[in-house]
Amino acid sequence: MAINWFKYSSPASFYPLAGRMIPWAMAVGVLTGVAGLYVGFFVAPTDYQQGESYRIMFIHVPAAWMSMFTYIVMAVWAVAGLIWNTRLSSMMATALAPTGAMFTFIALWTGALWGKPTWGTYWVWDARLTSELILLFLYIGFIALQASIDDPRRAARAGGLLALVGLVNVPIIYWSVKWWNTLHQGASISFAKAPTMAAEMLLALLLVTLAFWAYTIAVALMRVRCEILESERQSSWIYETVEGLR
Amino acid sequence: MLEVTDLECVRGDRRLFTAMNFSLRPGELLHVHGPNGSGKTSLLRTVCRLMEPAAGEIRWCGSPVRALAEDYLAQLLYLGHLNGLKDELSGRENLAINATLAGSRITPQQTQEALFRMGLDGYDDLPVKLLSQGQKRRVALARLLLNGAKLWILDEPFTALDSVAVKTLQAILAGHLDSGGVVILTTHQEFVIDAGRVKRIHLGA
Amino acid sequence: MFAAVRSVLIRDLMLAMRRRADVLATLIFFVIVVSLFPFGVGPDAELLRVLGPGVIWVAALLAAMLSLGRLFAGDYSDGVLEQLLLTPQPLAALALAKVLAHWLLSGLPLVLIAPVLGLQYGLSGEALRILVITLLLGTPVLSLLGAVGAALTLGLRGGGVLLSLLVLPLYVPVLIFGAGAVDAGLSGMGVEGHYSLLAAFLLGALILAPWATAAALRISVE
Amino acid sequence: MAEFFAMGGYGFFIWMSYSVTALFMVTEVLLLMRRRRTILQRLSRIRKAKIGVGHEAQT
Repeated sequence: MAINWFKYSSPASFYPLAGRMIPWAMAVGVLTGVAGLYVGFFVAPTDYQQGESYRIMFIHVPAAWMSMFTYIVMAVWAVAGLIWNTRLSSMMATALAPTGAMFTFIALWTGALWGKPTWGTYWVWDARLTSELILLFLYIGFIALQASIDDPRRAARAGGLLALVGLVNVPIIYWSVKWWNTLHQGASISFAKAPTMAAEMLLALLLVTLAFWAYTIAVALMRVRCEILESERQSSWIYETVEGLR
Repeated sequence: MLEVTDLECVRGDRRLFTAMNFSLRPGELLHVHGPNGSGKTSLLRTVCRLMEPAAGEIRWCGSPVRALAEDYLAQLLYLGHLNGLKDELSGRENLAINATLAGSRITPQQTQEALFRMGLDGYDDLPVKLLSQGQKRRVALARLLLNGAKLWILDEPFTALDSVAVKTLQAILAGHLDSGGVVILTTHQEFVIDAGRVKRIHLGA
Repeated sequence: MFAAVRSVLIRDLMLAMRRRADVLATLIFFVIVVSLFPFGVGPDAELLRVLGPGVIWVAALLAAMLSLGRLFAGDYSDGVLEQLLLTPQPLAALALAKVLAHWLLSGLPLVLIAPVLGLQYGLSGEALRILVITLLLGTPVLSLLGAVGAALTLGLRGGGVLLSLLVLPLYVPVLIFGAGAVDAGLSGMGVEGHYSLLAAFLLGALILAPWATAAALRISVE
Repeated sequence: MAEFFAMGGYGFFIWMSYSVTALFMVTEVLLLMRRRRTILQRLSRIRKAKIGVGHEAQT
């Protein structure tokens, strides 16, 4: 604790750094997003089985990936905050949660809209949709717990513990749901194999994923800056650093 | 015996106190006073390790309490605003469970004597919920007589006590100081302790 | 340490005996929820036989939710929890004692009454046997995991709803394998796999949950 | 053009997916910008209040 081994672990020095990073992350996000959509809509060929409807994949799959990655990253920040008692780590976790929940919802929403033309129904108790739904509940639980605690330190630590418990449970839940699903559904609707992945499709997927990553980073940094401003309103550096306060 | 250095306490986003320093030798009593909301209870809870200090260190007999962990807790008796009694259980049952948890063996005879000293003879079998506020407090204070702890941390121990009970408590505190114990307490009331040495800390503006 | 664990356990059981209405309320809630389902889905015997295990399991989850709110709330409001934190005993062991008391008071009664409710749903003797064994293995997991949530939501506004939100998603694996066992047993797929998985969940929860509960209690009492 | 938007009959599903995603992402950014503005306004009010009373910003 004695050595400040990472200069930017203090909110005062992280705040301006984050401010400089946001425009870059946003720019990367917009550029890769536009490129991904272009490849997805104009370069990638029509799928011979699903027709055009498979193009939902270009947001569904990246959103689903994001939802899971973000949960893991969020939990790691939260647990780091719990162990080393660093405010900034916990703030990062808090800042990531709403965006993660949003991508989880998008994955569910697009999954349903993809399911209708593909399987003939908006919702199936497919392993992926089901575990995505539970993941959404986990996100909401984390957000709701932190929202109902007034003391910021308790909120950070309680969130860290909950995220840790969730992190241990996520693989178990995922695996249980998968097992449950294969038992009840058979392998009739495995659609990972259905569209033979053309190189252009893969490129579009990767570009959109990159865009979502950049977007998540930008938005999380924006939110963390708000958290810092709210929690440090007693510190003088806020008044010296922040533009627009003079 | 107890040393507190550079202690800082933050509650919510309020900084209650910074750079708090004091040390207590055997037979010393620390009286913490100050207006409501000045952080008296937080100081006591921090010394008990119920709250994590924002900065600073607490040492017991030379070792940091963080490292001593349960060995420190075995030396400590805390009485907060809440009595820590189960309403449905009688005073005697409450004290027996408390003693078991504190790791000390006591006989029913000792419990009886402690309750008698607190002026609760005849009330020992009643569920605590039937007692008055002052009687409940006295049951909680009877723990002082049944515990081998060296360090007593008492948050407003005199509240709700009548003058007889106040005198008894003063005598109990004096006895503890005489036998080399240490006491930290908060109170708004005046009290007289003939034994040991009384130190004072004032919190708040 | 064992003396302390035993005294916490005995104290909680004693308190429950002096406030029997609380224990009974959980049990009656369980019975009512299970008995309400046929009104919702119709009295078709075949359908009820299929639904039975799942309904009983879901009702058990809800009943556990109902009783978990009280697990630490009483001790929190009268200051006993502070005292528990300040005893020179490992807090995880004390938490385990409280969880055990909770299970004995609200889990075990459900297991015992479940066969009767299973009869309402026309479950066969074999199905009832499997159901009881899975409940016996699964309900302690509900108490153990629930204790973490109960400790985290201590003293928060909207604690009950929040608790369900935190804990119910974590119950999914237990629900899947608990309710699924009866199906698997009746269709001749063999039920040992389910038993061992539930036992594994129980073991895992038994090892990890008390520590998490203790950590959560420290966070909440601060 | 119309053919592009029809997406071989799947237009509804595709555009509902993409529009809701875009709506969410844009809304999130706008909400965050508004939140930041509100906080900054409050901070500057606090600062003015402090100066007004004659105290300097806390150190």
